[in-house]
Amino acid sequence: MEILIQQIVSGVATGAIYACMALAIVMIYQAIHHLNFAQGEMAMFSTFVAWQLLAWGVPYWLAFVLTVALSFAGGIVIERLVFRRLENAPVLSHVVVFIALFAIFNSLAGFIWNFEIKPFPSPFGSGALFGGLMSPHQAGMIVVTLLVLALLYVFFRFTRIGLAMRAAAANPESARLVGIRVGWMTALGWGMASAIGAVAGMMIAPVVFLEPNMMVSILLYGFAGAVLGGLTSPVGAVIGGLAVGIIENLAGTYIPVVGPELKLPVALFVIVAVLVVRPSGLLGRKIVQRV
Amino acid sequence: MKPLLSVRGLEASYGDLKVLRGLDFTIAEGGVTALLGANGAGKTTTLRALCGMIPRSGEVEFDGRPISRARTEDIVRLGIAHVPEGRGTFFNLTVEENLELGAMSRPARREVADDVARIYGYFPRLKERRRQQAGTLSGGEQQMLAIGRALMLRPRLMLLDEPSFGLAPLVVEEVFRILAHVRETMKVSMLLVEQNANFALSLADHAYLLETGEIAVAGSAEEIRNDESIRNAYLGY
Amino acid sequence: MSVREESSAITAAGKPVSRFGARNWAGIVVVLVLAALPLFLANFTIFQLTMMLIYAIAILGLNLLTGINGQFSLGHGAFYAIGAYTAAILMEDAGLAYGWTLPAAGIVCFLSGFLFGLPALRLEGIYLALATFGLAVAMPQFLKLSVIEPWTGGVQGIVITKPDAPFGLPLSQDQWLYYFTLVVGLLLYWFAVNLVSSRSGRALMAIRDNPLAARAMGVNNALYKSLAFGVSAAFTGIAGALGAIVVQFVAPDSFTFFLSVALFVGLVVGGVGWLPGALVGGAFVVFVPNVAEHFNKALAGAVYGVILILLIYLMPTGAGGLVRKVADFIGRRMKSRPDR
Amino acid sequence: MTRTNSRLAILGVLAAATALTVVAASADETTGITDKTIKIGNIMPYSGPASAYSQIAKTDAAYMKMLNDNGGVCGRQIEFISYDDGYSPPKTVEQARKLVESDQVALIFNSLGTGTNTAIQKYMNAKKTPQLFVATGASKFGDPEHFPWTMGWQPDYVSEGKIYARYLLKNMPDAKIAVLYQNDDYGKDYLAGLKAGLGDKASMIVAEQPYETSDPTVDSQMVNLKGSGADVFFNVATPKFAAQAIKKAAELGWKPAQLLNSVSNSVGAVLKPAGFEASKGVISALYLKDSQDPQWKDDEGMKKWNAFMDKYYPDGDKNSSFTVYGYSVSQTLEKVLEGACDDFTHSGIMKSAANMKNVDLDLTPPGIQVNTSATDFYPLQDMQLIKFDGERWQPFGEVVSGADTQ
Repeated sequence: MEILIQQIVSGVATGAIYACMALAIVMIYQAIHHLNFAQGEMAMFSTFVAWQLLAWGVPYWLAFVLTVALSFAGGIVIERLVFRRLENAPVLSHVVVFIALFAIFNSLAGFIWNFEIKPFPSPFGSGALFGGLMSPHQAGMIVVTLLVLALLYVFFRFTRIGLAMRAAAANPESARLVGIRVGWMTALGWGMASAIGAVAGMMIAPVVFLEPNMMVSILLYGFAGAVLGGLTSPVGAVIGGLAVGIIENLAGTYIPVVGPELKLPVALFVIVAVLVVRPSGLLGRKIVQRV
Repeated sequence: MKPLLSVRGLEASYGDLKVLRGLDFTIAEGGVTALLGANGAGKTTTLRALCGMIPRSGEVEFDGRPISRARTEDIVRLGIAHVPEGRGTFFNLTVEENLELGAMSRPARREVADDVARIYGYFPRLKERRRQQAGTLSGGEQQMLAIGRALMLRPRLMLLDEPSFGLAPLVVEEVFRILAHVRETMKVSMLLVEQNANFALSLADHAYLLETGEIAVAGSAEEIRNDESIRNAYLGY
Repeated sequence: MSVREESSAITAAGKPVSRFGARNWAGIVVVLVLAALPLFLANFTIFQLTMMLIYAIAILGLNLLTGINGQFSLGHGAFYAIGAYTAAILMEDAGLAYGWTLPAAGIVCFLSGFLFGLPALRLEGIYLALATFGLAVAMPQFLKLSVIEPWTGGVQGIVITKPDAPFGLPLSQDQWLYYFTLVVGLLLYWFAVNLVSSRSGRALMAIRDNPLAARAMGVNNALYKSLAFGVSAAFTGIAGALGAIVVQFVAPDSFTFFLSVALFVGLVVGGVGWLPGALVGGAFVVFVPNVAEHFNKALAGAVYGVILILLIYLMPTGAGGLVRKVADFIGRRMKSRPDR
Repeated sequence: MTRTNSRLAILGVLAAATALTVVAASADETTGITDKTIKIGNIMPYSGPASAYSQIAKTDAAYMKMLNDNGGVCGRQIEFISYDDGYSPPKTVEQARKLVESDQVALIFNSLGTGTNTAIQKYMNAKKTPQLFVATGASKFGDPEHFPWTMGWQPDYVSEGKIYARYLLKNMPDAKIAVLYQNDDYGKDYLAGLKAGLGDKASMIVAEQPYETSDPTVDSQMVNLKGSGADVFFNVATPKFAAQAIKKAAELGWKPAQLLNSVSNSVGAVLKPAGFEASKGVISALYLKDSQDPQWKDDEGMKKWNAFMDKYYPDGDKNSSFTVYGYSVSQTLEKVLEGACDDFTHSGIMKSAANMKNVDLDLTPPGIQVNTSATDFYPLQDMQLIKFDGERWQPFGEVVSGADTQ
């Protein structure tokens, strides 16, 4: 029983990592109806930028803000530079370009900052909560995730540009007919996704340590969380991410023989099973429509 | 008087198939022009080409400005509102959000609320359903929403693509009554594409008949309405 | 994420009407060149070409699924792995001759693919992508599972003996395996082309283009989609078996999700829905990383990415799209210049 | 030309081509070696998940450059060719064949990984081309009877596991041991070594938790290990996970005696990220000097290494154990080649590699030497136990020989 509770708390702590990343994934999905396979690498690269700024002596929160701003700009630049030319290319070609970006960022980060792991500071201090099951940083990460979630809600719900982005994503042709510059909305989506990714990266790095491959597997868990929660729902993404963390821990602890060796496959299996029953995820929106 | 919109040699094609073969026509400021023709004559394509939604060639001037190379969103920003075929509803947004989107390209935010109120004046049904997801509206309500959204732009020219399509006759009458009212109160010019020639000609001042991508007949609405041979040959009633 | 719109441009892969003769000639030339190559090349290069053919077969299988049936898979490396392990276990534990492991791998993978396809039916687009991607990520962990270690050799993998040329043919091992692979590849290609132009093939394409209409016409969508998964997996599995024989080694490390990603990239670069594109894709998988490495070892990944992006700019619909454009261009030229 | 003639001509070309390829296939004892040069190949993951190791190959390359600047080996300049395999065995096979058949190297040196080296072991031996000093501690790369052309270098994982087992039996005979291990050959070799070393007291192990390299953290495993009530923690993880584990143990308030495998005992890359406070008291074993340890400040070997790094690999990380590793393994190769000057052939080089007696390297601590024989293909087997005092490693006890644990 004690172990069960410990594993759940520890699962929430790990799940916060996935939830963070899942938010960035949902964001880009809103903008381009796609999973961006380079998202994790972009977040990793942003985190390295932050690390570099810190190494140059920039105070933490200033480095934080600068990194988010740079990542936002970087996301927009990538969209305008790379994907705008591919507007009419088939979707699968876009996926291939994601893969190309993945390779580029991974390789560049290794080239510039090498592959050794680097400690990344936490703004929330060190120590132990709940008997060490959760560090103050992990608790702080959950708070930051919820904060980002709230900001997103406000942005999409109450701002004109948020509304325009939702419209552009839902129906680009109609959006153009009301004068929305759909291309820029997509670029803005990229910018926001990569800014959120940067936040995620800076929150994740203190836990798993910074290195060029840090996001490769976290991205998959993030995908799983986002899909489980429903790709159209930021709240769902956070819940999905936390759920993946818990499921994974329980599978590893309680499934005999194969459990510890197959934590990830078991978690994926659970998710696919959920999807078979609820194809749009736990909180994904079904679009009601009368014909 | 100088026309609001003038079109010369407008061509457009889908792949190898040429759908518009050099259209020439004009639309007068403040008037309603009907574009009639059988299925596949190129009516919808004409509207889409005017708005830059498909590749096209030829010359189009709006209020003296060339727009034949401009992008859709820039054309819209000049004051051309397109009520598209299928109504272009944002299904998962609320009715009110749909209306607000219509004013998206106008800088003055303050007037938006007033305009929304005015639209609700035209379409009380929409007001009742303002918090509802637009996808749950009936066909007639969606058509009203589409017209309302277009009006939120405070357009100088409205392009209407078959507003009667798929609606019950009573609803069609209501829609056209509202269009007539709008025309009076807001001084909007309209280019109306319709299969239902009867309704269209009742509203229009001027009409063009389109046949396989070319203009076959042009004249005042009254002339066409009264010309039995044209009615028989093109309009089938 | 719909595959439909892009691949439906191709009506029946490899069957445009007018230039049929020209196409056949092109095919014959390609086959002749492929058959002659090993006579003039060093064994190492022959080995690389063999790998190219093997990846081409795997991509051909993926193309049947994605290009013809419109289903998306980022996990075909898993079936490649199953095929490879089937061959390795049968050869080393059961002492089966290598030739017989191919049909065995095909059957095992057909069943795995079919079974995987059943639940995957309920998943579309992105969800299917995630499910298949998950399969690819999980596969190495399954392969080294301690429960099945007696057969799979766990993380150590299985070392395989390389076959010699039979009947005293004056061929090196590499040459022989090349021809063996080439013949298997041609047979599979022939099978694929026939499948696509058969009734079943039309049903598969109908499902891709319009699932509702297909159902209305009496096509059993569920059955056909699962079958497509099975056949596609069988192709890829046979490629995996060939890969095991040629590389002489299987281990979980050989089949990480990067393999699935490579196959997917090969598919798109070759052209989704254009069956001959598989060969282009295979060449890409084998040779482009080497080219990238040649430019700059430390930045090989970045160079690879840039090459990939440039290729997609150059041919957004893959080599298939480019070939079609060029053919259209030539065709129009010929048309506009009537017989003198 | 008549038709018959042209047909004959084609046949002739085919026959010649076949003959040519057959000739090229059989490797020669001096392939890759001329009077002026020797070609040495290397395969390393420059891309993919294991790319951190590429620093080793870069150090190797820098070392070869230094040798060349000093006049080469046996009067020959070294041509060092290193390829990327992304840690994927099929690619390793391709690159090994490229090196052997296309570049025609004399030997492949320090190729990295267990699966990758297994994939080419048979091929290299069939080609009678040395596969020297593979960069892995898997115990299977010291089998002269079956694979006379393949040799490991570093102490193998099984032996190291046994060293820790003996330490525990002697100092903590009532310990309850919890093991965290990477679920692959590396982790399982250590675990097997520990179990073998404990012998009939293997029941001292009360908990084993594997992790995958795809796991973001090992938190869940650590919670379970702590829950087992163990008082010894054996940490068989690669640097990133080893650091996470040490940090997590401290956060959990779990204070067992900790044993850390030598792969991850870099102060800069593991203990510093984990936190010095949390790492205090950790026990490990080493076979190379720690470049950050002040006790070697005036050490001749360390001075040479520093000069080398400054001149030939200024971008390299002096904190990293990889650069120390690359330097040392390259120096071993230098000594092997020098020992083969009289018989500078593949088998001559292999003979020299199998005939190293008490060879000191610049960076091996006193008492640890390279030894091989025709039947002993494990060059380094001795290790020094060390304990982290919160700042640096402190050696304690005698040098432990892994040889008798074979």
